[in-house]
Amino acid sequence: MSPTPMKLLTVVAEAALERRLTADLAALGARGWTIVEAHGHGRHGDADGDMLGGGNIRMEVVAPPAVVDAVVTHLRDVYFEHWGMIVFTHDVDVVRSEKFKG
Amino acid sequence: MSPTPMKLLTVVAEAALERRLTADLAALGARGWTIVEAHGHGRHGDADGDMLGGGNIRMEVVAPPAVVDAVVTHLRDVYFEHWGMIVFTHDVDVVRSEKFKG
Amino acid sequence: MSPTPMKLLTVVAEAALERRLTADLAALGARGWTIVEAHGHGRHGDADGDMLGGGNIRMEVVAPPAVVDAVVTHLRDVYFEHWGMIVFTHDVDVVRSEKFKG
Amino acid sequence: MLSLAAENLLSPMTLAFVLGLVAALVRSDLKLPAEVQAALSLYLLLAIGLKGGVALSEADPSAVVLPVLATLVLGVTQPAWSYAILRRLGRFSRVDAAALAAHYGSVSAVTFIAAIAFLTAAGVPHEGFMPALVALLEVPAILVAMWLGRRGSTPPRDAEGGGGLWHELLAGKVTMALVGGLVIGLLTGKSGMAQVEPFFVDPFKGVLALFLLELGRMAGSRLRDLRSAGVFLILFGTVMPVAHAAVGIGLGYMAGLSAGGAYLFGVLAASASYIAAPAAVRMALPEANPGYYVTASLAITFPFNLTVGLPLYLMMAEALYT
Amino acid sequence: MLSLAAENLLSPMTLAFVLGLVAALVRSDLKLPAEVQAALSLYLLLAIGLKGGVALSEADPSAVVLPVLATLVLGVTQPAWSYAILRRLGRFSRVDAAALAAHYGSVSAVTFIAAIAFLTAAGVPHEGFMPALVALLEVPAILVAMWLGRRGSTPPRDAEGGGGLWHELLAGKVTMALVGGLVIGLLTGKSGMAQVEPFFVDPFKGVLALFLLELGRMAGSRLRDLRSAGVFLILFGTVMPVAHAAVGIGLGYMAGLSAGGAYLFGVLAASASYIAAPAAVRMALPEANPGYYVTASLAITFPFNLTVGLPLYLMMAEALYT
Amino acid sequence: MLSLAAENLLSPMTLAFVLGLVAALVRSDLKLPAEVQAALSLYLLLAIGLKGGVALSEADPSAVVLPVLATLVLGVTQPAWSYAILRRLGRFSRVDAAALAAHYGSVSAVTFIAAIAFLTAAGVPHEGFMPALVALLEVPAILVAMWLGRRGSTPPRDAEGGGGLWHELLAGKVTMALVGGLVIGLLTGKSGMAQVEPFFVDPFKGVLALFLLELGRMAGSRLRDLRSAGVFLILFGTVMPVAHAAVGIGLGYMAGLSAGGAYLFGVLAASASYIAAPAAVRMALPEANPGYYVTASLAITFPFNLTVGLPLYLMMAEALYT
Ligand SMILES: Nc1ncnc2c1ncn2[C@@H]1O[C@H](COP(=O)(O)O)[C@@H](O)[C@H]1O
Ligand SMILES: Nc1ncnc2c1ncn2[C@@H]1O[C@H](COP(=O)(O)O)[C@@H](O)[C@H]1O
Ligand SMILES: Nc1ncnc2c1ncn2[C@@H]1O[C@H](COP(=O)(O)O)[C@@H](O)[C@H]1O
Ligand code: NA
Ligand code: NA
Ligand code: NA
Repeated sequence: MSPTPMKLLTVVAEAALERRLTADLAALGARGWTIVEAHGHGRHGDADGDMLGGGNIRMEVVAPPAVVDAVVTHLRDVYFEHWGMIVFTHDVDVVRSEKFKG
Repeated sequence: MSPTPMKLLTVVAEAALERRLTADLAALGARGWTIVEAHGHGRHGDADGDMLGGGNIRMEVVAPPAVVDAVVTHLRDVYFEHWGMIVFTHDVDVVRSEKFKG
Repeated sequence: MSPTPMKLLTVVAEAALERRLTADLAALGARGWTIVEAHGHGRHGDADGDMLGGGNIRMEVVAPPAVVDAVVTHLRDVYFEHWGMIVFTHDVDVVRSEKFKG
Repeated sequence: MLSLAAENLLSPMTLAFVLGLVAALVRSDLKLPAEVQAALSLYLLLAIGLKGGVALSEADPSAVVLPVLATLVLGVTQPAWSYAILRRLGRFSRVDAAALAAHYGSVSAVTFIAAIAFLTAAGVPHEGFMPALVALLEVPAILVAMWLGRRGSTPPRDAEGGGGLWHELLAGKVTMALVGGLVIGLLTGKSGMAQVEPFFVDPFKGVLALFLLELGRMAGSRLRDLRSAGVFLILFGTVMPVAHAAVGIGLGYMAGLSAGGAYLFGVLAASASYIAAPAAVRMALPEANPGYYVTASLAITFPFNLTVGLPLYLMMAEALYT
Repeated sequence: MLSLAAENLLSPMTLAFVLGLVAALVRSDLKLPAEVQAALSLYLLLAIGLKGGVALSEADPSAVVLPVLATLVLGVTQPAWSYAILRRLGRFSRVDAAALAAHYGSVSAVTFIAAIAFLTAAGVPHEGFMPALVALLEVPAILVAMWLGRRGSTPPRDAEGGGGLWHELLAGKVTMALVGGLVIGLLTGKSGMAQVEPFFVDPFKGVLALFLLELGRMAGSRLRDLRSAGVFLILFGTVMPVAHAAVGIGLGYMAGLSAGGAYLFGVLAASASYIAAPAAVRMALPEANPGYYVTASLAITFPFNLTVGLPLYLMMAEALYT
Repeated sequence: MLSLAAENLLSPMTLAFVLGLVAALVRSDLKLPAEVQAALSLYLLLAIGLKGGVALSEADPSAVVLPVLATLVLGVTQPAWSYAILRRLGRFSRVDAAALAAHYGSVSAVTFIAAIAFLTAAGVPHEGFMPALVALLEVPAILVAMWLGRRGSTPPRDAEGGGGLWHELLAGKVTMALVGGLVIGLLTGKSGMAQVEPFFVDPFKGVLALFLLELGRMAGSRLRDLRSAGVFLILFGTVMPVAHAAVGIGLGYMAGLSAGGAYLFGVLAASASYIAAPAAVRMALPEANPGYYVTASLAITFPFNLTVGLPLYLMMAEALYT
């Protein structure tokens, strides 16, 4: 086993953004992502899904630091002002790092 | 981009506790949280949701270390004895750290 | 509060594998796990759940490093070739570490 | 009579329950998603409430007074003697005895619904307002049992305060759906009901069958907990319903109900809650062991009532009335 | 007339909405899972589309021309004057005014569906092809309002491009289900429809009641936003529908519709979108405050129309036609 | 005959499938939540099982023997020759050939259900016990194909052991629901069935339409895989069903079935599994490429059978019987 360091980026955002965010990720070089449905609370109040949408998604991307940096910058510039969103990152060890490279 | 270190607290607990846990979080100074539905296995056996409840929630809180410490202590003292629950923490880098401060 | 270092293993894999993976985990010494339903994208294309299955699960295991190593090796040898799966690990602090030991 | 029992065993509803049981035992993935199951549960409660409300809108108020009083008597006495028996004979801890008493004092709406289906198939008439009594019986027994369990002891730090429990019970989905349905039925009356009958009345038994399939699964997946539950609990879970049924039928008789009504009153008494009570007990008595109360209520008493109890209690009621 | 209003208030559908409202206010866990709610929504849209399509397959094409034109007139003018009023009198920002104008220019399919149920109960006939007009009115008003909101300003970096908005609207689930149902109804005709009537027609009102229960919850949980919405918005959300209804009924009359048809046309005009418009506005005008547009549409105008509007507009239509 | 084909194309069921296809192609968010889709699937299987069981309870046992034998013959021979053709003519690898053979040897319950709806609309009677044969045909073909794929090779480390496969097949939801429904129907008989008919029978075709909407989506979202599947697979996916239908109708004739029964038997043979087989193959032959077997079964053969096959096979059956 030879774990390789990579970055894990986690984004919690309004579910309505899903299509746009995955398009952004692909454009910025991410090779994959994982999404789960979520609800929560933040500056924009409660985010509880009902028929009107209103729920959140929690999205994870494992990628090399440069890709993660580019994505974070993009998200901050484009979505932070008007959308419910938080972003955090940390290091992880992965198996078969070639899966995650551009 | 100026990522700031924060703590990420993850709690997996019985879904029936959701309302009480979010009230606790708010009282102890957390500014937000993210919840996903989960199932799992632990000392209390299988936690598979059916109509009787019985499922878990997985709750994440990004907050300054002091807030996370206070929450962990509270959870340990109040819920660990009688409820299915695990708690773990680690450091994360966040964008716009002011969002997470008390 | 006395947090103890442990490893957190995260596996994202095809949902059809759930029963086999939990059996593997139990056999390799994990004391518990948490699963959420997920969808995503990777080398195998889109993994969106419909009635045919096709969705993913996101599985977390908190365990001592030795157990996590054994599980990672097993997953890599048995599932990586033919199945959609990614695996990553990092350190976490836990409360009451005895809950997670074999 | 025996043919009635056989017919009950071979009804699509009972058989669907058995299919669910088998599916759980062979670890099949046959399963209604939890979301759909929750929707079916809401449907059944609303539907039975609606019907009861319409009946109530046409009932002579004076005919309702005594049955309501009888229900309140049941709601206080059932948990009390259940608690005493579980403490003395069963040697259960205070909280476990109180937890079980809450379940056997309260009521299972689905058992009641199955009993109405059974009664209708048997051609026995009954007072239409009976569902109102279900709503009435559900809550008090749980409160009485909680009080028994907490008497003289300080609650653990994780116990929900009293306000939480009251809210949980009165604003809980079972009560809200049942009472909501009752009030809607009462206000909208027969003509309003006619508009929604093809949805809330005609497919009712079929939905019930689908719902019982999933209840069977839930009971089946708890069958292996029976061993740890012990012989006393199995006895309690089968004898207590019969005793409660006898008391209920007698009280119904004294309250002036018809044979069908007294039968349903007996079923009310005999049934043990498995939605409202477990949720309330988990929050208010977290030290109690769900391995006892959920197993007894769902894996012992519910199947017993569904298969043996329903025809047996009708025999008992008819014996009293003839 | 008053009895009609009372009957509307006491219909199972309206009462279910109220039950949902109450459930939200007492913070009950009575709730249809979101997945089931989405399925009910799809069912209602398909069902209403199917019925409209079958009617369209038998309609005289020439009878449809004028109502279609009238619909397009509504679709352009309603958002325009709504926008002007909100800017001048309401002093809303450009984007907030445009967002609200999109909602009040577009249409609420469920209000329309409730109006058909009401009309049927009142025994007033109507042109069967009206659902086609719902589909037609939904989209243009939103596009007009978006254009008003964006005029002369560069979109913020996070605004969806025009292509995205068009796709969102035309391939959106409300339009697809409604138009899909219409086309299926048109092609399959009466004989095809007969095969699926026990599913899409008979239980329709019951499903509507269940759906309104959940809409009541959604409205109820937004009631506390009313305070921040302000008095002007409350006035706008109740006066505007009446004005729009008057315009709609008049236009319907001029387009040669029957009294029932003109009534439904008035309801179309009076109703405010709360599924298609909020989704489109959130993507295309993210700077607009949902605390205004969702609250006004769902927590003010929808309940107003459901309780007061439906009988009031029928009175207005009958006054014009007699 | 042509009018029958047209009627089939314009039935609400087929049109709903097309709507789903279109929705997938324009990337609409029109979609039944997966949970609801799973519930509809369970409903359809239970309902068809129930009907078959009731029919079986009234059937002359001797009339069933030959059709059962014929089914087993199909179950062994279909995967065998499919495998041979795919290996020799299609040049597929052993595992891919076996995977496809499992699908074409097994059966699609929904195609069968649509065929019954079609037959009923065409007014042709059939033996009521046919659903029992669906349950019987489903499993053996998959086992035979797995054996062909594994013969003489050691399974890869990730292949499920034999026990897992047997369990997956026999306790799988399709088998459990179908067989469960059959047994319930058999035991409860006509009188029991009458109680749940408004739920399991009357709305059946409407539910089928809604279900096909979602199947259309699933097929549509796999249409772009057609290119990588290649011409051979497209040919195989359309010619093979016709050949299988011919064999099935012939066998049905020899087994003494009526024209309607032989038609349904032909549909059984012609249809390719897309729920049970993909799940089993993914676990037991993980090296096989789902881009072949899911695409062929769901995006080629299912739509082909639904639109062209159903009327064509009826023509074939009627040609043989007249
Ligand atoms: N401190 C936090 N910890 C965890 N999740 C958060 C936090 N703050 C916000 N979130 C999540 O991010 C979503 C959007 O955040 P906001 O933009 O603050 O409303 C919320 O609905 C939460 O799900
Ligand atoms: N070692 C573990 N790793 C990941 N999740 C766990 C672990 N142990 C327990 N859990 C989760 O925490 C819940 C409650 O744990 P317990 O109190 O041990 O039953 C379980 O149902 C699991 O979802
Ligand atoms: N780089 C990545 N980051 C996050 N999740 C991923 C990544 N790559 C793959 N995944 C997840 O793992 C699943 C299987 O991956 P794969 O085997 O690459 O198809 C995908 O469906 C995603 O949910
Ligand atoms: Na009781
Ligand atoms: Na309007
Ligand atoms: Na076949």
